[in-house]
Amino acid sequence: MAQTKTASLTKGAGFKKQEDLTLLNEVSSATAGVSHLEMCIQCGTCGGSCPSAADMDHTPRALFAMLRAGMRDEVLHSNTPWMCVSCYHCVVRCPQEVHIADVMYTLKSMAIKAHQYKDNTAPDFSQTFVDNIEAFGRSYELGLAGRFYLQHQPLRLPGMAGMGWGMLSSRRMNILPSRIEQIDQLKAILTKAKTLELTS
Amino acid sequence: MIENHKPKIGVYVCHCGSNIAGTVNVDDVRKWAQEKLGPEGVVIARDYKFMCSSLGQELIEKDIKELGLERVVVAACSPHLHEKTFRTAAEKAGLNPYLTELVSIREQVSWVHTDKAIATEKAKSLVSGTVQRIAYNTPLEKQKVPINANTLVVGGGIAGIQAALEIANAGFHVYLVEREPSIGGHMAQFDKTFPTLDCSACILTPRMVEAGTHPNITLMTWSEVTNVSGFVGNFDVRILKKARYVNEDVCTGCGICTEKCPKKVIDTHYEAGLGYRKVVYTPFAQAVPRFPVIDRPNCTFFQKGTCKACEKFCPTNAIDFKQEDEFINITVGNIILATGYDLFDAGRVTNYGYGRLPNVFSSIEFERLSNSAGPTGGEITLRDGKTKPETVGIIHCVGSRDKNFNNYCSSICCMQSLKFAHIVRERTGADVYEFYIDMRTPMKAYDEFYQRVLDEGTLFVRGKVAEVTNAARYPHEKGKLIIHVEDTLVGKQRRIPVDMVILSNGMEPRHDAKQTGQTFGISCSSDGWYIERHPKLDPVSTMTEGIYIAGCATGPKDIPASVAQGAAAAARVLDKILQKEVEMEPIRASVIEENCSGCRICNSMCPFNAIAFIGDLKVSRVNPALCQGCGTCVAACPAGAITGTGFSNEQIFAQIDGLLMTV
Amino acid sequence: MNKYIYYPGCSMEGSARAYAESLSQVAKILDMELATVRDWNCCGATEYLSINLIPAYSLIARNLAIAAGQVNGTNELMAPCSACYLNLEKADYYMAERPALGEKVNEALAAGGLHYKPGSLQIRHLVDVLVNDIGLDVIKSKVVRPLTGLRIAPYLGCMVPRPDYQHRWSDHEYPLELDDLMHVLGAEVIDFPLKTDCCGGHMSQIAPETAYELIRRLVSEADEYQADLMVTVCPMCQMNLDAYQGEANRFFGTKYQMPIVFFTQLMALAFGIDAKSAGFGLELVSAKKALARIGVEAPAPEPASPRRKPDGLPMPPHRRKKYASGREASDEKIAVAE
Amino acid sequence: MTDTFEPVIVGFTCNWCSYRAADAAGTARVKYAPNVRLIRLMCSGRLDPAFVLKALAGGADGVLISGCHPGDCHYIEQNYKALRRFLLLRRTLKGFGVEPERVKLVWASAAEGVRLAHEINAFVEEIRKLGPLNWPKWDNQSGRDLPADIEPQPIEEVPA
Repeated sequence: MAQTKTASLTKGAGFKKQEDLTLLNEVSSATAGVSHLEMCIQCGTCGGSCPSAADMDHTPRALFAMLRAGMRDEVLHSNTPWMCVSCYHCVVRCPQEVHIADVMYTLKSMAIKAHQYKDNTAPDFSQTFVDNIEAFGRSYELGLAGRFYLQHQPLRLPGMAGMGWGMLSSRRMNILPSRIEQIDQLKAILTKAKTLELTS
Repeated sequence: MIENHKPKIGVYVCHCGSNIAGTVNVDDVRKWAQEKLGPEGVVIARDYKFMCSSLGQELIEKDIKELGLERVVVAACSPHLHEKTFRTAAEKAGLNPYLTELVSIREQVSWVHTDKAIATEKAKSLVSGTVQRIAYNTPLEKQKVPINANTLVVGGGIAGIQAALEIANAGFHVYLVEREPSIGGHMAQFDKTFPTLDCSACILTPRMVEAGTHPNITLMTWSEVTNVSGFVGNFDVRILKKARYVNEDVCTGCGICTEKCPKKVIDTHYEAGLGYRKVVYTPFAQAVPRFPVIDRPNCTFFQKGTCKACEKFCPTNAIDFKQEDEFINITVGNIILATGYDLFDAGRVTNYGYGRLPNVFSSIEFERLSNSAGPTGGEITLRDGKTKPETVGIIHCVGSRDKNFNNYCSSICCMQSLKFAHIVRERTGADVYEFYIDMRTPMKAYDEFYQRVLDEGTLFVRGKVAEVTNAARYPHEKGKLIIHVEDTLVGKQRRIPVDMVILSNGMEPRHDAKQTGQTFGISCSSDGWYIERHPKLDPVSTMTEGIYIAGCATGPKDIPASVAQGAAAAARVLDKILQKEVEMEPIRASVIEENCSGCRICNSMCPFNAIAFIGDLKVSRVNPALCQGCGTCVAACPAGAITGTGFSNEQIFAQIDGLLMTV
Repeated sequence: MNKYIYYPGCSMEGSARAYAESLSQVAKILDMELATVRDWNCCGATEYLSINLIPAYSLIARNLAIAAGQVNGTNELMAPCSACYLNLEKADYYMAERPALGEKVNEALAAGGLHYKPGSLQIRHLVDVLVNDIGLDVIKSKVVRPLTGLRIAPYLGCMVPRPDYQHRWSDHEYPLELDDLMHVLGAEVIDFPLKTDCCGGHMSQIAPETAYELIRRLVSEADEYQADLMVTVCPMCQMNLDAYQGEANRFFGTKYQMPIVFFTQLMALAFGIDAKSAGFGLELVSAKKALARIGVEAPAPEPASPRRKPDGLPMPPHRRKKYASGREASDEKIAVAE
Repeated sequence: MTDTFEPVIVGFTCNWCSYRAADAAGTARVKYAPNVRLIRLMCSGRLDPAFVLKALAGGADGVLISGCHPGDCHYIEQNYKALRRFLLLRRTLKGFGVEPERVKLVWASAAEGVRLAHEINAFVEEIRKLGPLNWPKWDNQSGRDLPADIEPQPIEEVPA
C-alpha cells in the first residue's frame, strides 16, 4: 500500500528531484561582500527598477525565489544575470539591502563554471575582454571588437564600419594594444588568484 | 560581624518546565549548592518544576517557618518578572522581603546558551554569587509617599484627549498641554476614518469640545513642557506658554481678526502645504480653544511695525501685541505622554518624485484634498486645482518596511490606502491602482473593507513601486506620470501611466522625541519610539514610575488602538491616585557620619540635590526623601563613608567573589 | 594645490581621449596635481567579475596596492571613468566588509609581491572632487567664456551615484552635483529626469537591441527637452550614446542628432580653452551646431513642454539634499521643464 | 572540547537599561558567549572602580561595564560619571601593567538585547585574543609570592 502511494507520488513533477536547499547559501557565500540574499521579501523593487527586465526570462525577484526553491538548472540557464547592465538602481532601492548586482555576477560565473548558459554571446564577450587583459594588462578595444564581432555578430560588421572608421580615424580606437610594464607580475597574481575561491 | 554567624540560606532552583531544565542540569545545580555552598550558609537546596506556582511558593514559606531560613535565593527567571512574587511569599512567612533575591538563570543562561554543561556551570556560578551576596543583605522597609492627585497629559491628539477625559470624568484634575494652537492632533486633518468611513471631524469634535469645557481639565494649548523634576507622586513641571498675542480672558473667538487680516501664508501644518491661512488664525473652524494665535514671524506688524488690522477691528480689544511668553509651574502626581508621530517625509524617497513631480501627493495632502473643509472643498483634483484625475496610483509602504528609511511596518498604511481608493472611486470614478507588498488588514472589520474595495473594482498590483517618472517612453505616456513596477504575481515589469500618484507615507517618531524623552526621563528604542515597561504586559507604562505613554508615541497605531491606550494609561493613573500614596523602593544611600571627612565631593555628584553639607558638624547628610538610590555618591566617596542599601560594597564584593568561585 | 593619485583607466587612452585631453587642461587651470598610478592595469570593467571573482578583485586590487604605495601627502585616489571608479571603490569596500575576500585577494597579490589594506585609500570620482574639494565658487571664478544660451542635459549615468558605498553623493537617484557644475559655467541646465538612468553598458556589444532601446530613451528624452547637447562623466556612456546613436536611429527609424560630450570639455571651453584642445571634433555626432550658440546671441529656446502655471495648489517644498562636503548647493534655480 | 582559552568576564549592568537588555536577549533567545556573568547595579554610576579591580584580582580576565546611552540615564546623568570613571580606570590599569582593553564600556538601552549580545560576543573574542590575565595574587594563599618589585598598594579611589 505504502509502496503504491510512493510510486504514484513520484509521478508528480514536483517529486522528480529533492529540493536543493543549499543553493541560496551557496550563491550568497560566493558573492563579494555580504549579499543579504536570504533577506529578500519578494517585493519586486528590483524587477520594477530594471532597465532591461523586458528582455529577461525571469525578473531578478523571480530568480531569487527560484534560488530559494533550489531550482539550480533553471537559474543557471536563465538569461537574467546576462541581461543585467549593472546600473545599481535595484541595489540602492532594495528595501532589504540585497546586493543584487553582485549576486548577478556570482550567478554568471557559476553558469560559466557549470557551462549552463543558454546563449554564449555574453560569456564569450566577457572571456574575450578578460583574455585581452590577461595578455596585455589593458583592454584592447579593436582586438575585442574584431574577434568578438567576427565570431558572434558578423552581420553587424558592415553596418558598423562607418562608426569603426570614425573611431579609428579620430584615434579614439588604437590599432595596436598597449601593454603594462610588469605584465609578469600581473600574470603571477592572476594565476594565484585562479586557485582561490570565496566560500565562507 | 557576619563571619561568626552565617545566616541560614535556602536555595531554590526552578525548572520553569523545560525552559530552564532543558538547558541547565537543575538537579546538578541543586546538589552542588547543597554541598559546595554549605559552608556559605546554605542549609537547604531544592528544585521544583515551577517555583512561581503556589505550590512552589508554599515550599519556600514552609522552609522559612520550619527551618528558620534567614535568606532565600531563587534561581529562576529575571527579577523583573518574579522578584515581587517571591519577596511577597517570603514576607508572608515572616521574612523581610529584601532578604530574598532572584538569580536569572533563564534569561541569562538557559535561553541564551546551548551547551548544557557550560550552561549548568554558569548557573552554578550565578547562584554562588547571589548566595555570597545575600549574607550581607539587610532588612529594609518601603517608604510611602503621598500622591498629588493632579495629572499632566502631554499631547492633545485623540489619545491624549481620551486619557484626559477618563481622568477628569473620574473627578480628578488634569492639565492637558498641547504645543499647537488647538487640540485635535492628526485626526482633525483627516476626512474619513477607516473602515467605517465615519467623518473624522464629526466623531472627534465632540470630544474636543468636552475636553475644552470640562471643569476638571485645564487646557494649555500653544504651550510646551520645558522641564520636569521630582518623582512619581510629586513631579514639578515647568510649562512654557507661548505668547498668542490674544488675550484669552476677553477674546470671544468671533473670528473678525482673521477675516480682516490682510496677509495670507501657505499653511504647512494643518493644510499640509496645500492651502493658505491668515497670519492671525485658528487652525481650523472647530478648533478648541477657539482663540486665535498670531503667527509672529509672518505678521506685518512684527515685521514692519504697521498694520494692526486685527487690533483695529477686534470688538473686545483682545489683541495684545505686548504679550510675552510665560512660564507656568505646576505639580502633578502622574504624567501621560501622548505626543504622537511625525509623518514620514516622502521627499526622501527620491525615486517617487515627491516635491519634484507636481501630481505626486503625500497621504496627508490627499486627506486635505478630499476633505470638504479642505482647499478644494473636497474636490479631488490634480495640482492645478481643476483637472479631475482619470487614473490614480496609490503606493503603499512609503518610508516603511525599508532598510533605507524605516525598518518597521507603519501598520495603518494598508487601511489608509484602501480608504483613499474608495474615496477616489466614489468621488471621481477614476481607475485606481493599489501597489502593495503585502496586504495587512488584521483588525476588526478591516479585511471586510478590503473586500469592499476589491468589489469596487480597484486594481491591485502586488509589487513595491520602483519609480515614478515623467519621462514618457511611448506616445500614450506623454503628459502622464508613469509608475514602474514589477507585477510580482505575473512576474513581469509593468509601466502604468496615471494622472495622479498618492503616497501612503509611513509614521515616524516625533523629530524631537529623544529630547522630549530626556525631559521626562524615559528612553527611546533604536527606531526612536518610546519604550514600554513591558511590550505585552505593560504597554502604557515606562521604566520611570509615574510616567505613562499612550498612542503613537510608542509606535504606529490606528485610531481605535490610540484611544484604547489613552484610556488604559488613564486607568493606570487612576489606580495610582486612588491608592493615595505610593511605595518607594527603599534603596537609598546614607552617610556614616563618623567616617565622613566633609570633603563634599558627594554634594555635587547627586543629580537630585539629596545630599546636603551640615556646616556645624562638617559632615554631609543624605535626605532620604530625595535620594533615588542610584549609588553614584557611594562609588564616589573617597573615604568610603557612604553606603547604599541593597547594593552595598560588601554585597557587591561578595557577589564578585561568588561569581568567580571555581565551580 | 589639490593633490590626487590619478587612475586614468583604459578608455582615457582610446575612446575617451577627449575626456583625457580636456581634463588635463581643466586640472591645470584649477591647480590640481594628478599623480598617475604607476603601471596601472585595466580594472576589468564589468566583465571580469562575471568570470571569476577572486582574479577579478585581485586585478582591481593590484592598482589599489600600487596606489597605496604612492601615497605622498594624499591618500585620495581619483578616477574619471565611472566603471573604474566603482570597481576601485567596490574592491576597497568589500575587502573590508568580507574579511575572507580581503584575505584571498591579498594572498593572490602576494604572488606579485603586493599587499593592500582596505581603507588605506579614499576613492573618489572626478565630479565629486571638483564639486566638493575644488568648489563651485572657485570653478565659477575661472569662467571666462560663460556657456550662456547652451541648453544642456546633464547625464551622470549609473555607476557614479550608485551604489555609493561611502555616501559621497547627495542622492542615489537625483543628485544635482553635475547640474550645479554646468550651471556655474553659465549654461542653461535642463532638469533631466533620466540623469542617472542606464546607457546600456556592455549591452551595446552583446545584446544590441536592448542597448538601442536604452540609448533611445535617453536621447529622445534629451531631444524632448530640446537640449543642445548632453554632457556625460563616463567614457562608456559617451561611447554608447555617441558611437551607437546612429545604429539606434537606424533600428528605430529615428533621426536624432544629439551630441554627447564630456563635462570637462565644456569646462575647458568655459575656461577659455580652444575647442580643439578641449577635445571637440572627436565626437561622432558633431557638437558643432551646439557650439555655435556659445558667444553668439542666441534666442532663448522654447521650453520643451508647458511650464507649470503658478495657480492651482502649492507644491510641497522640494528640499535639496546636501553635498557630502556639507557645502550648500548654488541658490540659483535650474531651468525646469515639466 | 577544544583547548582554546575561555575567558571569565564579569559584567556590571544598570537595572534600567542593560540588565533589561540582557532580559530582552533572553526573551528573544539570542545566543551569545557564556563567558560573561552579570551583576546588577541600580545605575552604572554606582560602579566603584574598586569593583573592577576586585573582579580582575579575583580571577576575571575582563570586565564589561554597561549603562544607558548618554542622555538616557534613569538618574539624569550618572552614566556620564561612569564614563569618566571608566576612562580614569583604563589609565590606572595601564599603570598597573594590565591591558586597559580588558575593561570595556558598552551603552545598551533596554530594547537593545541583540546589540548587547553582539557586544558581549565581540568582547569575549577580544579578551580571548589578549589571553588570560596574569595578575599577581594579592594574597599568598595560592602559594605564589608577589614579585619583589611590586608592592601591593591600596586601590586608589577615583572621585569621578
